[in-house]
Amino acid sequence: MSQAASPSTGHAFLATLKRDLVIAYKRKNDMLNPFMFFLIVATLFPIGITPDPERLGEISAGVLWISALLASLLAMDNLYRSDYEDGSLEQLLLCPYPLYYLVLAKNLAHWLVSGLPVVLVSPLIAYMLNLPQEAYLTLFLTLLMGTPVLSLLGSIGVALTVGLGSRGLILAVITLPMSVPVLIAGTLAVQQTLNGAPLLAYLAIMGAMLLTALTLAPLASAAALRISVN
Amino acid sequence: MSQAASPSTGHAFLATLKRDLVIAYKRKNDMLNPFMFFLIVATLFPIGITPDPERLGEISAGVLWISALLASLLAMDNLYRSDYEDGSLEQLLLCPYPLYYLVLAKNLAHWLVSGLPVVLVSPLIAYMLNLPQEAYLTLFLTLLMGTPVLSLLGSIGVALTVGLGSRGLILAVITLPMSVPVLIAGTLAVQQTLNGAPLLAYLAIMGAMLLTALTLAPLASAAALRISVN
Amino acid sequence: MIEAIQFASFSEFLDMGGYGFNVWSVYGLFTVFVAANLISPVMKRKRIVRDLKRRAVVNEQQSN
Amino acid sequence: MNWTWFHKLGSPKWFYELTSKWLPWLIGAMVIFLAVGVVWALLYIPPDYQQSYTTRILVIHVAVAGTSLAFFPLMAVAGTITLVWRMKLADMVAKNAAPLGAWFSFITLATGSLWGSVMWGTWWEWSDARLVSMLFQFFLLVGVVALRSALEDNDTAARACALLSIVGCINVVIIKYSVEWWNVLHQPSSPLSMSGESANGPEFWVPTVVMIVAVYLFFAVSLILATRNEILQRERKAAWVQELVSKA
Amino acid sequence: MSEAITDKYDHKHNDRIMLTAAELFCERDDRVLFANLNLQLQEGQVLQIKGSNGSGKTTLLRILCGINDSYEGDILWYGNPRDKQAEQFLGSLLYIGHRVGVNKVLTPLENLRWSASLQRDVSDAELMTALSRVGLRGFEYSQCFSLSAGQQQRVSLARLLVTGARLWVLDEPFTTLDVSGVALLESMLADHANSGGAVLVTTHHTLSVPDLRILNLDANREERL
Amino acid sequence: MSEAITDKYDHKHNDRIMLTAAELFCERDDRVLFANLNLQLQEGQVLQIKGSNGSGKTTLLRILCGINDSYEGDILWYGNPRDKQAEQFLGSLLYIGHRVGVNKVLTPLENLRWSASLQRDVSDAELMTALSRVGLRGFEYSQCFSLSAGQQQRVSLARLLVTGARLWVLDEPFTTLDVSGVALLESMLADHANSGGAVLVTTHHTLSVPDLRILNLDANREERL
Ligand code: HEM
Ligand SMILES: Nc1ncnc2c1ncn2[C@@H]1O[C@H](COP(=O)(O)OP(=O)(O)OP(=O)(O)O)[C@@H](O)[C@H]1O
Ligand SMILES: Nc1ncnc2c1ncn2[C@@H]1O[C@H](COP(=O)(O)OP(=O)(O)OP(=O)(O)O)[C@@H](O)[C@H]1O
Ligand SMILES: [Mg+2]
Ligand SMILES: [Mg+2]
Repeated sequence: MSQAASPSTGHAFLATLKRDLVIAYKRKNDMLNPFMFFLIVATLFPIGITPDPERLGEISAGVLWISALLASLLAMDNLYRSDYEDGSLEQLLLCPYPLYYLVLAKNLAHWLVSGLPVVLVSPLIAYMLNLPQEAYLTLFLTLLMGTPVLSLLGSIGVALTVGLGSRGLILAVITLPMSVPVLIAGTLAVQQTLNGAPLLAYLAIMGAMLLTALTLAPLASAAALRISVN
Repeated sequence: MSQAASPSTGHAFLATLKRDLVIAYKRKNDMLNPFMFFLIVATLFPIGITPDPERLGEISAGVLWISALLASLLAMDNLYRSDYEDGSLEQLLLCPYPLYYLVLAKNLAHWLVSGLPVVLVSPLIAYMLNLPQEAYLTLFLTLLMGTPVLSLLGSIGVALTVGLGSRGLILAVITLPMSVPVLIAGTLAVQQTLNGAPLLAYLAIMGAMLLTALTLAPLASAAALRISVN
Repeated sequence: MIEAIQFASFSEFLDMGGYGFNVWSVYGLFTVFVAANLISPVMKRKRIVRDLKRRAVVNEQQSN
Repeated sequence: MNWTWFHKLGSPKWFYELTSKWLPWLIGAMVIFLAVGVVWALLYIPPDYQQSYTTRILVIHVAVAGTSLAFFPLMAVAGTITLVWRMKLADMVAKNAAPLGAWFSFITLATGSLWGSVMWGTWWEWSDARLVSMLFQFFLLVGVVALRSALEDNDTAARACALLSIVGCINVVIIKYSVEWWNVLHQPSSPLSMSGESANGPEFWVPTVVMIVAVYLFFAVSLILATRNEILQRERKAAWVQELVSKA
Repeated sequence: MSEAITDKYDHKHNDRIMLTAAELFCERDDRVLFANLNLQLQEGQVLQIKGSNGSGKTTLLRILCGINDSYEGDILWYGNPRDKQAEQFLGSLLYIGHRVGVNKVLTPLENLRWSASLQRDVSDAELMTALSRVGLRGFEYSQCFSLSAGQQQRVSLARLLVTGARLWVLDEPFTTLDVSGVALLESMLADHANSGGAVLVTTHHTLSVPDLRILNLDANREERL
Repeated sequence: MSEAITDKYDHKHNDRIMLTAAELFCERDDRVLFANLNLQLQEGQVLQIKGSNGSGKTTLLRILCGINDSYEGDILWYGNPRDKQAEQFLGSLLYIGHRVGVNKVLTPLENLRWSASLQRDVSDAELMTALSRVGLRGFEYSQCFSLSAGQQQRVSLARLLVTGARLWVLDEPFTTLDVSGVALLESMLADHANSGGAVLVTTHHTLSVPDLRILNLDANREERL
């Protein structure tokens, strides 16, 4: 890690970030889909549970968070899969720069493409699900800080399972339990704002989660990738 | 299709069914995971929405159906993917027997492995989510008839998207809207049983859906596969 | 510390003060649990030994 | 520092021989403790004024539940050893601990809810941190087992599961605290808290302690038996295994 | 150049002409891959399709088999349009592409059993013989992901031995084979041709098969330009 | 057999010995792939690794590069343990495996740009030159999924031209190349060796490269038995 801050590590970081964004841009769906999935899953609830606005309003914060979590989970599958299949992952592992930064670049690109759109559209869905107005800001901010954590955690799961033929589900089984604390913190924040509690304390907690995830999760992902490619 | 009932078509049907079951058995997780996913997603709701048993009971039918739908959706990914990637799908298309039966065999194997376990465990989760007792039988029966429909519909979506690099989500975006009618019929049946309506009418609707899906969906899947491999 | 046996009759023992189902389910489950996790490794060991023996025989035949 | 003891510890052969010596004693002790514990619990515990004979459930529940908490720390430690020192024995233990741990968690959940249905009038309660975190411990253990069986290569599987065990261990702790915290703020402290049970006298806690010891012994015996099988399988080409098999 | 090849045909044995492609035209991404391509394949013939990278060999094979249908022109099977008698055509066809159709989780035996079942009923004994003939004795029960690249290719070659198909269409079947593997496959091709079958094969190798005919897609293109 | 090879080395130039593998041992699924394997690679050498299918060529390359670490024995880089100086080692290494590391969605240019950035900073002009040298002029901006198998392989070969790496490790780089592609790659290998680089390559082809050294894994195994 001695070279951590050398200009070439930064160069490789940016090149990887840019590459992943270009791939996502070319595939188009990569950007649209998490977003559409979020929308569709969120609309399943009024259909499956109740169309009554009042009762919807009560469950809407949870529904939004769960939908965001599932959308994030489904989007994860793309993160290392194609790189594994075409051999790019081996290149990544055999690159002389610390893997931490390259994994971080990939995670960042992935969140920009699949997490951020979900965060941006959340107020609209919140409106459709009749979330009480006072909770909008909290929901938005917690999602903004929480979805990167979900991506970073999910990345570990994907890295562990990237070599498997049957994907999707085992990934879910590994990743969902890890996401539960984020879900709890997120819904709790929304609930408490509705009860009039100050927002800042919850944001601080989310921020702490995000920082911890940022420093530790890419290390775990990097280790997992090395294990999987072996 | 003139050979439809010839012994060799049946032979190919059984061989394909057996092959897919053996693959699932060897992968183990293929069998365990849809089940675990269903369990875990269902537990996200009490955590994300409310732990209060009474309010849980109100939403539990919807939650169960939505979880089953998502589990079925996630499991779909395995259906044709590995066959596409290793070239087995081309073999399937170049086989002299009607593709309809082979697709049906693959769908059947897939449901046995991923759909049936979900149906079997549903009463337990219904209990944990505090579903009213009178609704158990309806829930079980509608899931038993509904999940094959979900599989058959999902199969079309997978067949259309099997050649795409980024999977998962586009599949969801195509398949989920198709599944909404099943979701509506299922939750409605449960709701109406709670209101004391006779069960049989809903089962008849579900049965009709199942029959239609059985005759038409494999045809659509077969056509979609031909398009994807081209 | 050890008082007398708590039950006058066997049926009372089975009834467990009205909670027979719960108590006996727990003990039943516990028994299955303990037995399964002891018997299965023992059975597996037998299988492994048999397998290894067969393999040794095959190897010997091959090397002869 | 002299590391020979450490490497000796990692030798499957050493472990196999050592456990060969200890197993009879362990099994004997286990049988005695189990028998005494079960008989005492079933026949002699007096009925609680409030809970009647259901305290008999508690004897099993507490013993199994306590032991089930040992699995993740155990697997995390073994995982660290696997990742850092590549010690094969650690992975053999970890591999067999995961399914056993899933069993323990499941029995904890089952006995807990069998008792809950009496005490709380409900089989399951989402607002209790201990229940929810135990459920997720169960999920995570099943996840480790699933990952193990999904990865075909032994070495890859060992390290992947080691990593997952470490992450999972942290996670179980976090889930537990977050649920607690969630409920504390959510609603007045759960009336179903498990702690502070009616002040039980020695006629209750002595058999409980006996049972706890018995279950720990059972845990050790089962894990050792499974690990020995694993050793036989993985070391099947070693001379000492072949010799042992030919004598068996 | 179409004449160049057609002239060589033995016009007396028209009933032995299995596959005919007439005036094939294919363009991809605005690049014409081939135009006016004619080819005939008789029973007992091995036709190697040559051409530089990207000249359209794979595309041509996939068009002839019917996997790819973005072409113009006619494809005949024993003189009649191929698509009108798909069942007979498919019943006599065996195609092995770049991706060889070997499932990684299954064992060679299980893979072969399924592939065979799509064409005809084959006993396990026959399958085992085929596997050992392609050099996989001892690997019948290993899962395929643990086989090397060449060994996986060999699993797909075993299909040639158990199928009843008369027409083999092989896309670069030699890529990862070692020297003994190449010799084996060449002898299999020769045997098949001898017994009245026909083979369409692409490869950059120089094949040593008796009576080999060669279609060079590059020549075709140059002549056209 | 270890002596057989070692003896040929020029012991006066020990400081020019890039890569040394000593007493390598590897076993997979209870089959010993190689034991007691010794090899040395000096600057300016091309070493071809031969062996029948499944003899362990791919495994050996991956072990030498450090992708696979289930082996016993020592691997040295300029005389010191490889893993102690991973950064220098990786900075001088270029590995192209069976799966060539070409993303299907990106264009050849984009693929090459990223691969190069993992090693050093390269201008687009250089990249374009490299691409046309490997015969992809006109395809720089097509997405790779629309390239033929051989063209995709050529994209990966362009990496050899833009990297500064001294050690090339290539796993069957010839598989889908046509005749001109094979000639091109052979000349690239020779040039690289001439300029003081070293090459480790597996292939079933007969390479025509000056001063080629060959390590036959089959021979190694037979001697051991
Ligand atoms: C599914 C439901 C339950 C689960 C998952 C569960 C889980 C646990 C766990 C993990 C422990 C171990 C704590 C430790 O050793 O530190 C424990 C201990 C204990 N449980 Fe439960 N439990 C459940 C239901 C119950 C019920 C219904 C009661 C009675 C009201 C109960 C009473 C106790 C007591 C008294 C202890 C031992 C004292 C202590 O360590 O605090 N449990 N349980
Ligand atoms: N993941 C694995 N698990 C177990 N065994 C494996 C695995 N990968 C390869 N092997 C075994 O290792 C042996 C060597 O494989 P390897 O891929 O190194 O061969 P190779 O020399 O490259 O062959 P080829 O010429 O076919 O590419 C094979 O016999 C194979 O069965
Ligand atoms: N899916 C596709 N979309 C657009 N163009 C394609 C597609 N597939 C192939 N092509 C183009 O068709 C041409 C021929 O490809 P093909 O795979 O048939 O070549 P080939 O002769 O098999 O080459 P190789 O020897 O490399 O295997 C290539 O130039 C390629 O650019
Ligand atoms: Mg081709
Ligand atoms: Mg190889």
